[in-house]
Amino acid sequence: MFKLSKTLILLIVIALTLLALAGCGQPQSTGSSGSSSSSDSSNSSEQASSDDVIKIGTIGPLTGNTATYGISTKNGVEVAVDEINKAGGINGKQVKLFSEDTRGDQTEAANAATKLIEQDKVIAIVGGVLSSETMTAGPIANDAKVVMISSSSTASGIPDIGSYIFRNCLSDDVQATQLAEYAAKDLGLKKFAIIYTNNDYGLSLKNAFEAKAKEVAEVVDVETYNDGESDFRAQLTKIKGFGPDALYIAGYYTEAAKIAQQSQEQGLKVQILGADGFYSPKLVELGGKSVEGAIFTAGFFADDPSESVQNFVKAYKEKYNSEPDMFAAQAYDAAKILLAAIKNANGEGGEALQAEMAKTKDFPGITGNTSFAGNGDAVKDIIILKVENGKFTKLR
Amino acid sequence: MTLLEGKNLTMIFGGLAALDSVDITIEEGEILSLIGPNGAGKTTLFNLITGVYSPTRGSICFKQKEIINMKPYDITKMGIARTFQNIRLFGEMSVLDNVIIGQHCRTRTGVVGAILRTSAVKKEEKKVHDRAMEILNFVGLDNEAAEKAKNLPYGKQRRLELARALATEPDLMLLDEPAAGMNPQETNELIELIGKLNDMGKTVLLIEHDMKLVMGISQRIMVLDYGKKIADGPPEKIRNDEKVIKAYLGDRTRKEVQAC
Amino acid sequence: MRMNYYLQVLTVLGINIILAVSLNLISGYTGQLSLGHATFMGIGAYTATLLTLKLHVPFLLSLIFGAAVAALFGFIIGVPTLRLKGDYLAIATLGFGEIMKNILLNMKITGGPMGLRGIPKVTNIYIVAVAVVIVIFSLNRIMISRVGKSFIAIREDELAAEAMGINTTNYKILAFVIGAFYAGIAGGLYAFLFRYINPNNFGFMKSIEILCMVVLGGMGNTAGAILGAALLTVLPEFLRSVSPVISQYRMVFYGLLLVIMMIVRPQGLLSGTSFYPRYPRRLSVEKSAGKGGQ
Amino acid sequence: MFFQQFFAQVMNGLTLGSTYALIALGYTMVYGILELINFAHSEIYMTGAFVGLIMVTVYKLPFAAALLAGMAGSCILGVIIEKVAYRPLRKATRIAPLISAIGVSIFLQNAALLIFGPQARAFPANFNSVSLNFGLVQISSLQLLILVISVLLMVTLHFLIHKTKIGQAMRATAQDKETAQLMGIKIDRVISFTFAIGSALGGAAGVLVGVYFNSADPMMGFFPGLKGFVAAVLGGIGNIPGAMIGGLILGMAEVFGAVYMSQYKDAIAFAVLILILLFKPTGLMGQRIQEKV
Repeated sequence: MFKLSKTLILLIVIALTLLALAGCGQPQSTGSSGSSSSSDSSNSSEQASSDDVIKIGTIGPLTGNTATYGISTKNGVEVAVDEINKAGGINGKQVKLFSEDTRGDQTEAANAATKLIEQDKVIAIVGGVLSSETMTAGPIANDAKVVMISSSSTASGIPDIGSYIFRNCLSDDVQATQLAEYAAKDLGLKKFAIIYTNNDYGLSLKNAFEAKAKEVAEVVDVETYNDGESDFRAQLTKIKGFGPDALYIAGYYTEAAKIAQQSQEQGLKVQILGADGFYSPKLVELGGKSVEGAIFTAGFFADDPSESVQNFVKAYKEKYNSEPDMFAAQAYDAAKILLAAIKNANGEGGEALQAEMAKTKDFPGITGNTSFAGNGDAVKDIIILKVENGKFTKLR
Repeated sequence: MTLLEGKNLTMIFGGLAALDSVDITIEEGEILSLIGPNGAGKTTLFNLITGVYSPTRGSICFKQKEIINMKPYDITKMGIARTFQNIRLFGEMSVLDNVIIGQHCRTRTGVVGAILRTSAVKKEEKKVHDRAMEILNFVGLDNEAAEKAKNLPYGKQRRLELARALATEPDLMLLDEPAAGMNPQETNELIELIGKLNDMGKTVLLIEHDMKLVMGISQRIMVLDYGKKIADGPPEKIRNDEKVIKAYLGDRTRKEVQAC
Repeated sequence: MRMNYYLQVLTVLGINIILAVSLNLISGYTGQLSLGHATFMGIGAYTATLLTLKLHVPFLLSLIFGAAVAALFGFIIGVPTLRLKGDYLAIATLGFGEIMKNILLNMKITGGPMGLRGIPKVTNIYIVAVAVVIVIFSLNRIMISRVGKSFIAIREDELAAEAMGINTTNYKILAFVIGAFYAGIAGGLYAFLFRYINPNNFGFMKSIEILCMVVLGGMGNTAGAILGAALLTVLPEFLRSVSPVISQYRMVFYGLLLVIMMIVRPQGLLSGTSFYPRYPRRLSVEKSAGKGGQ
Repeated sequence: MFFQQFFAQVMNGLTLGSTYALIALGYTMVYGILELINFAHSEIYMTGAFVGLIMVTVYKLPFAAALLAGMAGSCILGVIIEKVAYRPLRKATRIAPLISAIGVSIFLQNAALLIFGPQARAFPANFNSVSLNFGLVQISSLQLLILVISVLLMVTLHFLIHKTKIGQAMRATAQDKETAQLMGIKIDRVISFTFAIGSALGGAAGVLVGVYFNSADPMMGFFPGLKGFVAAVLGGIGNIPGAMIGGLILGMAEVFGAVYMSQYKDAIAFAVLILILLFKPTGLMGQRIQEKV
């Protein structure tokens, strides 16, 4: 069999290299071949040397076009970690934070989570930021019994990944349902049109809003757009034909500002409604007068006079010289919840930490009081905000 | 016996007739040359016969079968092979592989066979390889079998194109200016080679400007001018055809032609 | 089911190798520029996933069936578009990719933008290594055969290939079908590794990433495609561990690398070296004893 | 009511289409002369928008100045890209400059992400857009402005190509580089000039679109770039009137596609493209090139 010798040799070399590299990796992992998947990383003997610190990680996009969300999330977690380290750490141990970039890519999110868990030996992760990241990183964390808490992945199904996966953000269903009810009952709006971004976030919001709005009022038209689009005039011209009183925009502030502006330009006079994707000073910057009067749901309100919120805003501004957004606030709260649970678990990870996390009840955070439902999803209050004179004010 | 018969062939490009009602017959076993000045429509005729273009009007029968609208690869399979005016070899492939590719339409291994490499496949491969070496030997390129085709000198590239055409096991070979760019010695070798091909029973249709070559080996010559056939007959007749000499050959060539 | 970090990266690398060598078959060997290769990966991934999730088909069967469906799409896309040449083909494949992504985003069964989750984790380094070996091995067998030589002939000179009796349209479609089949396998492996897929994984940027692997290593060279895949998989991960500051700039470097690469060595890193023997050694060129002529 | 909506959609389509046409011109001019799909064109467009944005927000210049500055910025960038990334590859295989273009595109996009951050920025036009009524046809003054500027630019381009010496040189170079060179045309200069003009048009499109949507962000070039390219192919790549018509058709197809099935908006645009390619493989106005045998 000399015919394909070159090929065969190359194939063998590749196979051997793969196995050799796999072998090299072996000592560093605790149970890579799956034979002892029950072993807990915090029990590993190698942990001994680094027992004086508690390691946690974050994953999220720090580069790329979704970097805004990832950087805010990382900053929020850093503020929480700084706070606890300044206060003497957890049981005398300092908390060390490892942040990994995912570029918003789910493959990289899985790699990043694997690195944090297997190389850096973190006991918990705050993240991912985008739902798709959490979808691939979550199962890895869950298998490794590492607690993971996402502060912004709103897609349905994330808490179902496993018992180690928690979520501290407003669920799309709750937000949309409550706003539909509020708009119909409290604002007296009757005819709704919906425009949603065709991704997991927009679709979840739209489904929930449409269901509730049909119950309490009327939905005259539903339109959609793709991520990154700029021209909504075609959809808006169509919507205008139906003469709605309100337009629910299930999407993010960049597009929402353009939609509001283009509807104003087309003479479409409607009450603009939205969800937490609206919450950014950029909404007003980009939308100008057209977003005046817009009403939306949110989980955080930076101008809330309460002391905890103002302390956070002050600390954040000092550290990063910018206003914290909702991502930062929710990440901060997620980190606080996590750190409290770590403290209760005496710095242990794994099962002990999972149990403590699940026990969290009415945790007083800056995004409201948080408890976890049985599946690890946060149950918390919803704030309704309105744009008035270019500023956000709290309606409820 | 008539091998190929084209009738009333007309090809119009953007309003201009590259060929205008041309009839052509090729008898089995003959060497027919196609001459005429540049732009007379010689290569266009080749392209019609080999299926590269479909004529605006007219018909072509090969072995009593209509081949208009047949694809080039099917025409090749029926037994027509060609070389190109501007050499078109598979430059990155070896000389041997070029000839092996020539036998494509005479072999049948598919993807599954290729992956499994059954004994039938190996047998076919061996056969193809041996035949390719035989053909290379025949054209005198066996020493260069492993070279990349693009690295061959010009004359040898022409011969390789011929070898590749021969590998398709054609009955009719269309050679488009095979001697272009060759030195006299190479041309002589080529004449010998075409003669040998003819001896093997191959019918040859030749486009050539080298009058020595044309007059030397053609059994019949057909002359095109501005897309029209102006003469058709044995070399001695063409040589003295006033119409050809006047309309096409010109003074300088007249001497050349008559000297042959 | 845990996998250490290096194994994880290696597994991803294996999948990328399959993608790169399969695109290399289409673009490198056959010379048909495709900007929609990730589409085939996506079709494989979705088919395999749906078969497993909805019909509980076993892994291996889903994987193969997914690849078969991808191949079918390669055929469906190939038949009308392969009449187009060069840049037009490229833009048509890009268009088909975007259309497929749009359809995946709007279909109920694919979960729309939510994607599909809860896929069992089956893919591991051993399965991927076996798949890589099988793919490369079979690809080489194809390339040394009459079929592979026809692919190269089409790349070298389509018209001459037709004159040699090669049905170029059929062979181009065949290249697409085989390439799509392999990409479908890669897609299935991907789905069963990450346990979650959504349409955005298989968009234009992924296609470009695969193309860059092929180009970086050297078009028309299997070893080059492997090297390209290795570089573009491992390099970003390497930069991740070197320094977060550099990591911030890595996409900028990535762009620069492509430009510099094209200027300094446009034929790719490994061009000129041949990975597969052109013909089996048993049949290698020897002075034929046969006499010329008949 | 129906007609009012219909005409409103036609206006939407025309405005969108005219920006696609401006982008498409850049692709088509470069393709016409180099046979290269200049993937970096979407980033040239983005750069134009940012240069204009800086003029408006930092230097508080009026819109017209921003437009000119955006065009100038894109123009310079285009020429630099050609010198650095494409010129060394003029003799390489066809795919090499294409990959180089993709590299430039990735580089510029991410450099912009680092410099400006990923967030969209407001692009104030410094004038109030009002809705104008012409009977059934209703159009915003902003839409009208964009239409007028686009048409003006295209007319200027047409004049430039058909009535000037450099235009003649461009046409000659596009037809046959070698012959043009023999005729004493400095083809390097002509190619630079082509990039300059095509990029300036892309930059103009960037500023116009930035104002139209009141936003600019580093990723803004991706989709319009793709659509502009599609428009160029649709019209017959390398053909200048074709690019304009392709842009308008694509704009219309998208707008009306969005009316009837907004979730398939992009798919419709590409489906139209593929259908046209299949039935008229060189685009609507492209010429059939007979391969020389």
